[in-house]
Amino acid sequence: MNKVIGIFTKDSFLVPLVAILLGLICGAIAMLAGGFDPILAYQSLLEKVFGDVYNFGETIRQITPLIFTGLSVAFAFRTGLFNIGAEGQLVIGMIASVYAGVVFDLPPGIHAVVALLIGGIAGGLWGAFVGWLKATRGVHEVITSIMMNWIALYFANWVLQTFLVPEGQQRSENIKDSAVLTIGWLSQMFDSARLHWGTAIALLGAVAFFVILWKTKTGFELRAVGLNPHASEYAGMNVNRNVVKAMFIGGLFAGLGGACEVLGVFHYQAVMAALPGYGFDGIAVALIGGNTPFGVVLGAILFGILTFGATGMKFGAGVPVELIRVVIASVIFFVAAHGIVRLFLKPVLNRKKKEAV
Amino acid sequence: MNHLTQENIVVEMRGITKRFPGIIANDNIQLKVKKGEIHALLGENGAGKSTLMNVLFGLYQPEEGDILINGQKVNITSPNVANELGIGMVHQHFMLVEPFTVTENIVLGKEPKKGMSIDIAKAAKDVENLSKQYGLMVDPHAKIEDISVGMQQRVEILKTLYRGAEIIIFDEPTAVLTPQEIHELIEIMHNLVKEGKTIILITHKLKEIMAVCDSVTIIRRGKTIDTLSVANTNPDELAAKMVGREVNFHVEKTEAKPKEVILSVQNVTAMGNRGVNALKGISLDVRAGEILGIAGVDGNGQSELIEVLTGLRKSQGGTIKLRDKDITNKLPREISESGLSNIPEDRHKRGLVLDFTMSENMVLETYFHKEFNKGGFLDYNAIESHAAKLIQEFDVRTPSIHTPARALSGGNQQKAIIAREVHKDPELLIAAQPTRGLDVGAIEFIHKRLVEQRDKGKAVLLVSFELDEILNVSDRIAVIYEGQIVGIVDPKQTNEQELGLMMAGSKRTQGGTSVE
Amino acid sequence: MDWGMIISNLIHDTIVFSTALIFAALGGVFSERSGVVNIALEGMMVIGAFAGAVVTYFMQPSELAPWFGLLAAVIAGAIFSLPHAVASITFKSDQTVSGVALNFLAVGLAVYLTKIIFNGAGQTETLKVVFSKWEIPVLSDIPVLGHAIFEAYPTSYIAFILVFVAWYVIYKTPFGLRIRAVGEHPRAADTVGINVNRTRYIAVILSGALAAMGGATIALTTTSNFSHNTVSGQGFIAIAAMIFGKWHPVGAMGAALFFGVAQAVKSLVQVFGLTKYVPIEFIYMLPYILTIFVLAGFVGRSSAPAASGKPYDTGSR
Amino acid sequence: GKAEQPNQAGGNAEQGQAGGEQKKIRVGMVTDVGGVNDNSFNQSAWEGLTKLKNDTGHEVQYIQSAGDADYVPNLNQFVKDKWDLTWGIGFIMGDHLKQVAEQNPDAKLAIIDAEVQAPNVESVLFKEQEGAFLVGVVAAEMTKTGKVGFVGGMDIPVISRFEAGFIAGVKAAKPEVQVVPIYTGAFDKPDLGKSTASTLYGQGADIVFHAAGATGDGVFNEAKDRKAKGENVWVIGVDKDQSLTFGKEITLTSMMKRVDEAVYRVSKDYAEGKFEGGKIVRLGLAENGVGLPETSKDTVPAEVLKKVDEFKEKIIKGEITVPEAPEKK
Ligand SMILES: Nc1ncnc2c1ncn2[C@@H]1O[C@H](COP(=O)(O)OP(=O)(O)OP(=O)(O)O)[C@@H](O)[C@H]1O
Ligand SMILES: Nc1ncnc2c1ncn2[C@@H]1O[C@H](COP(=O)(O)OP(=O)(O)OP(=O)(O)O)[C@@H](O)[C@H]1O
Ligand SMILES: [Mg+2]
Ligand SMILES: [Mg+2]
Repeated sequence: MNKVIGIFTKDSFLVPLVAILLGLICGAIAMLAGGFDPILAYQSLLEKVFGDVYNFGETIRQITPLIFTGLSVAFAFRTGLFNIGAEGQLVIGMIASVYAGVVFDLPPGIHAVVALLIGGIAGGLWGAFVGWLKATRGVHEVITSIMMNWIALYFANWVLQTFLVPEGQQRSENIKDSAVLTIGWLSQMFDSARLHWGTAIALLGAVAFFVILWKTKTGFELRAVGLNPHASEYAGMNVNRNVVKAMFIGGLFAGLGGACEVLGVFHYQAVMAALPGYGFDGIAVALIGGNTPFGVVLGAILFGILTFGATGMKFGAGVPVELIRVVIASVIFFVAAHGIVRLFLKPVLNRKKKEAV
Repeated sequence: MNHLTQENIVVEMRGITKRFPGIIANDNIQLKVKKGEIHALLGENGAGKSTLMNVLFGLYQPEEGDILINGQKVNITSPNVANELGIGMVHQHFMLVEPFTVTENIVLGKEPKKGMSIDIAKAAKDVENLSKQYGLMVDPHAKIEDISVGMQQRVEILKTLYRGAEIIIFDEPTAVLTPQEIHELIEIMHNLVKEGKTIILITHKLKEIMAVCDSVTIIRRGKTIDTLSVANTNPDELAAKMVGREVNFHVEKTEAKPKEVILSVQNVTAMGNRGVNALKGISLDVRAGEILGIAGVDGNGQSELIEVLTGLRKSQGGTIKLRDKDITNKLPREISESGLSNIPEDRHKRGLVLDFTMSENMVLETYFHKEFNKGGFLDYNAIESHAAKLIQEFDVRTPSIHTPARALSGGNQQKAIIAREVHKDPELLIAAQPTRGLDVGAIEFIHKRLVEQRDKGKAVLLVSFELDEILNVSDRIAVIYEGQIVGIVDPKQTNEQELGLMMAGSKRTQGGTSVE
Repeated sequence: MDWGMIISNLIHDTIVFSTALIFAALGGVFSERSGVVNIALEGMMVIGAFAGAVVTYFMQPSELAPWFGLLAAVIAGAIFSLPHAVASITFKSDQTVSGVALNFLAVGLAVYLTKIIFNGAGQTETLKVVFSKWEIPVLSDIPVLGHAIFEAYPTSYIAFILVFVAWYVIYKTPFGLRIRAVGEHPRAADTVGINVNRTRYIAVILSGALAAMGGATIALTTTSNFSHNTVSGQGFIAIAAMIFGKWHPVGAMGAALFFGVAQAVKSLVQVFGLTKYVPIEFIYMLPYILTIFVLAGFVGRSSAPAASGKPYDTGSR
Repeated sequence: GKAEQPNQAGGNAEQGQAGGEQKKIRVGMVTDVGGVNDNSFNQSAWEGLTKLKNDTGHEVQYIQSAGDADYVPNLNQFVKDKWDLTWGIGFIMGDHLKQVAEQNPDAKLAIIDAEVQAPNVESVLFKEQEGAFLVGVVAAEMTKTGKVGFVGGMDIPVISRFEAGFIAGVKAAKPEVQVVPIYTGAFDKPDLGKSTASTLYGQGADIVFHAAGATGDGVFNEAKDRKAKGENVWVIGVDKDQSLTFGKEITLTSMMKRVDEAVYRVSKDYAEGKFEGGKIVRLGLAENGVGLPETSKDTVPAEVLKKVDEFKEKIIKGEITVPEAPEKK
């Protein structure tokens, strides 16, 4: 895992940039093979996103949870852990804050904050459990977090069915108005696109990510443990506790993401047939963003645009929306296999080196 | 040693140059090895010996130069080619697959077959025959992870013989052995030569060269210095040629003035990693103002002892006291804060976070102290000035305090660790293999620092596999064998032979002094 | 209630559910034994399911159609595993990340192609000819066990045979010894002339082919079509099975059977009306909870092949 | 290659036939995650629109949703683009559609399976319980083992109506026949459907009625396997005449839910200026919104069908009221 971090901090700008380009080219090739017009497709994608304020606002809505789950995955990465469980943590955050939003009776604002925190903490605990299993039982976090994703899905459904869904419905009641995170006036400005405070919270989260990891004592320990658990143990740090802590904070980000989705966008939660997918996308976002908070925000913007714009592509050029997955996959692949990217970059890099000498 | 005629030269390396990023490991090296001789390759750490042999064995490709085997120019592109040319290598770090059996390791890559499966019965038979022929008794069915280091080395030798090696390279084969095992190895090497094999022996131990070799090639900083016939040289000449100056291996120090007991270990027992008893009731005292050296062959409980002392491993019984404080099974942090510092044996694994900057590494154990930590937030200004001070004081050569530790050379990494640990001004400083893999200059520096601590009235516990180091630096020597202290001796009253015997398990003979 | 019948059905369903997992877990064993972590099993299964379904569809109504489908899956899986091999072996990339990328790619690509082939539909048309169960003469007449074991899909028989083939290959042949050596100590293997990279390539390609067979099994026995969720996480369960089975083919098979039981129990529990006592959602969770329990309780700190996940770099020390 | 554009293609050829006097309208539809090939109601709805296009030359288009968050923007894709009529398919989309309708009072929308109270929305619901009742009668009459099964997708009100009607029908025809209901928790997992069916058949049920979308495909697969081995098992399909997809050898009958008809009718009404915002339509047996397909006569004996018809009369006349929810388990 240390390797991963190493990989993503080198040439941290050029490589993702080229990877994105290569990804788009792969997508174009796939489109040509399918008999579509890639130029028209990418054009319609951009038109969809930037064509009117409503869709632009909705794109921002789409980007928000990706920032959260991206931060979640990146934070864990930085501490030597691979959090595939952001998905489940997000779901748990959703259900916890919807519960708080529906059941609690609190003054406006306070209610929202309480519901938000409960969602975040629930997600955090869900993640911490994975960390705890790793710390005490040595079970690899990748496996457990995958399992915990499915458990989260069914657990959330159970909570819904048992406590929150009225007879004859398949979704909870709406949360109380006091718990809503929607920003009415902004939404109005964007032609009733569902904009909410969650976006601001996500950006704050990115700042918090940076401060925690690079400015605090906790962050020092987390990074040390992530980079070299043996040396950290030797230096008197509690490796196990830090693993749990790292997973808690990762889960917290994802949980907050889930909370913002229900408090800001939906205002209720429906019985789910499948996982929403933001957590898995978060992995991609984190990887493209080089596991830095700023990179994650940029990565989320890219992903938000691609996935939201995909419908436009379908409308404008008839390209199935799944094509965007091909693009995203290629981007991750090229970021991972940066050696391949370097092949493409060789001429450029060589020139740079010469200039430097 | 006579007639260097072309016919009996089996290996000739001409003008070999091999570069690594930032370093020329081999710089136009020349080497000629005669058939049937034991040829030493002598040089300091990092001189380029292993690199040269890795080139000969096909693991590295040189940028320049030619290799001739039996007068024939060859292109050794892989170990496979080397094997076919009859070159075998016993590596410094054994190339054995731990969960495999002896037989499996030996036949790997050249397995006898019956139908589609490996003919394990035949393979084991072959191994047995070979080991008989050369007097290398090993159990063909034992697993590598269950046998001793000496045995593992024999497996490595058998691997080369199984492949029909005529030329066998030994890379520092004695570093991991007890003196008795070294004797047996020398016996084996003589057997091999008798059977017509040629041996290239890498070492920086002059005594060994004098004892077993026929000729020696000296390498310094990647360059060939000279090739000598062992019969016509002496250790002083070799040392001078190896280091490039007259060397004084002796550590300057005054008589120790031991005072009160700082560390007291009573009857401590602990389990090792494989669930066996690694420490079987170990007891020792370290006093203020003395250096206690622990001598022993690797794997006799040294690592476990250090781990128990530093709180990384739970002890099952016994007590450990640091001054009056019971630190048995306390957390590492508490022990460290009570005044114990430790230079770990594996600096990359335990000593440093290689991807942290130097300044971060310098506060790895103290970042939470008030001077660096303001209410949960770290004061990076304080941390950096602290690091700058230490780096200057201990002459750590680093481009800047913001450089990741990874970028420093081994010697400088070690200096940084020592700076950090000594700066804590501990009651007890544990130094585990503090000079392993370092060059003479760095070793001198480190030994000075250890003595300095002692002279400041601190206790020092030195753990080392190098008998020279133990004999030179310690004020008292405790010999550890199979998890127990088998004797405590005065370095001035003992010698390597006696220590060697004790390290191999025999109790100290009455009287203690022994023959020169 | 006829207990013989119930048990017989339970075993029977268990085998149906386990088959795909066995294939994929075997794939995982080969790959990880050689030192390459393969989290992309999921994606390779997806590709297998897709290729299997599509080729079967076009070979219909021939009775042999599903066999062609299976063959196509093997080929497609082998090809699809190549990017992972190139990235993680040749370019020494992080193997987990490369695997994640392939998982993304598999679903995207397969559904994209499905839509192109099937006129915009997100799934293939329902296959008319799929594998039908083989009754082994005589043996299938044994009470209880006959129906349970000897009336299975041909793919199930293949899977069980492959378990023992894999065991034989890994533990008895030179090739297997080399795979294990490369996964434990690549440098040692290198010094005795084993081509580390080539061995790893073969292992990864084998794993792709096997996982794809698993995917095709699902499409060609249980779902009779391919859609985005035909595989839905079974590749990950297969990884769990491989770890649970301690990287041993027979162990992996045992673990796969265990997950199969958990699946099969799901519907059985409902038939007996146990949902009155246990909410249905908890029954859905059961396999996943059991997995965690088992990993935490029995396997604990599992011992992966020593070099697993580490790219091999000849120059490094 | 132009797979995803079934819409615009319809244009010119049929223009003449549709008649010049009527203006061409644009009808959009948003599916849930199932998509238009789910062998179920999304597909049925799209068939309705496709028919509309073929008959009248109106422009039609659909968007498939990937998840909850997509419904609103997908509906808005049509609404903001000023399409004449926008369909939401499925119960799940009710609230989203309502929100979009309220925010865009000028737009016209329609929804299947949910009740949306808004002046610009027409809601179409079905009395699934009535149709399910009839297939329950068939099942009761035809079972040889005295045991029949029900496989539901998720446990939501629509599916409960299927279950309730089915049980009521079985009990009305033969009280002694036992019904075993199982919910798989998913509409898109044929493998689950298959194992569930296997369990049911294994437990001695010989007829299984499914209301589980694509999960139900697995029920057919299992039946096919068993039929091949000589077991006499049947499936009762749902939404469409599934014997056309899975064959008459295993499909006893289907509980048709004429989503296609509903979508077609309401859209056509709109084109003819007869759209009634705020209206809630409930289509039952009387309205021909649910029922058995013609093809059933090939698999179900005439006397059973006669009995079915008798019950149908009674329901239409109101002599029997079919429950909407099963008795609490
Ligand atoms: N793979 C490598 N990459 C980079 N530098 C290397 C590599 N291998 C060796 N070096 C460098 O080449 C030089 C020679 O190393 P080599 O291992 O040959 O020394 P040596 O004489 O065997 O020393 P020792 O006595 O420590 O074994 C050293 O400075 C070393 O750091
Ligand atoms: N595999 C490698 N890849 C890159 N650099 C290496 C490698 N091995 C060693 N080096 C670099 O070569 C230099 C010397 O490494 P080596 O391990 O030989 O240290 P050393 O001999 O203990 O150090 P010193 O001689 O300074 O005391 C260091 O700068 C180290 O970072
Ligand atoms: Mg060195
Ligand atoms: Mg060396």
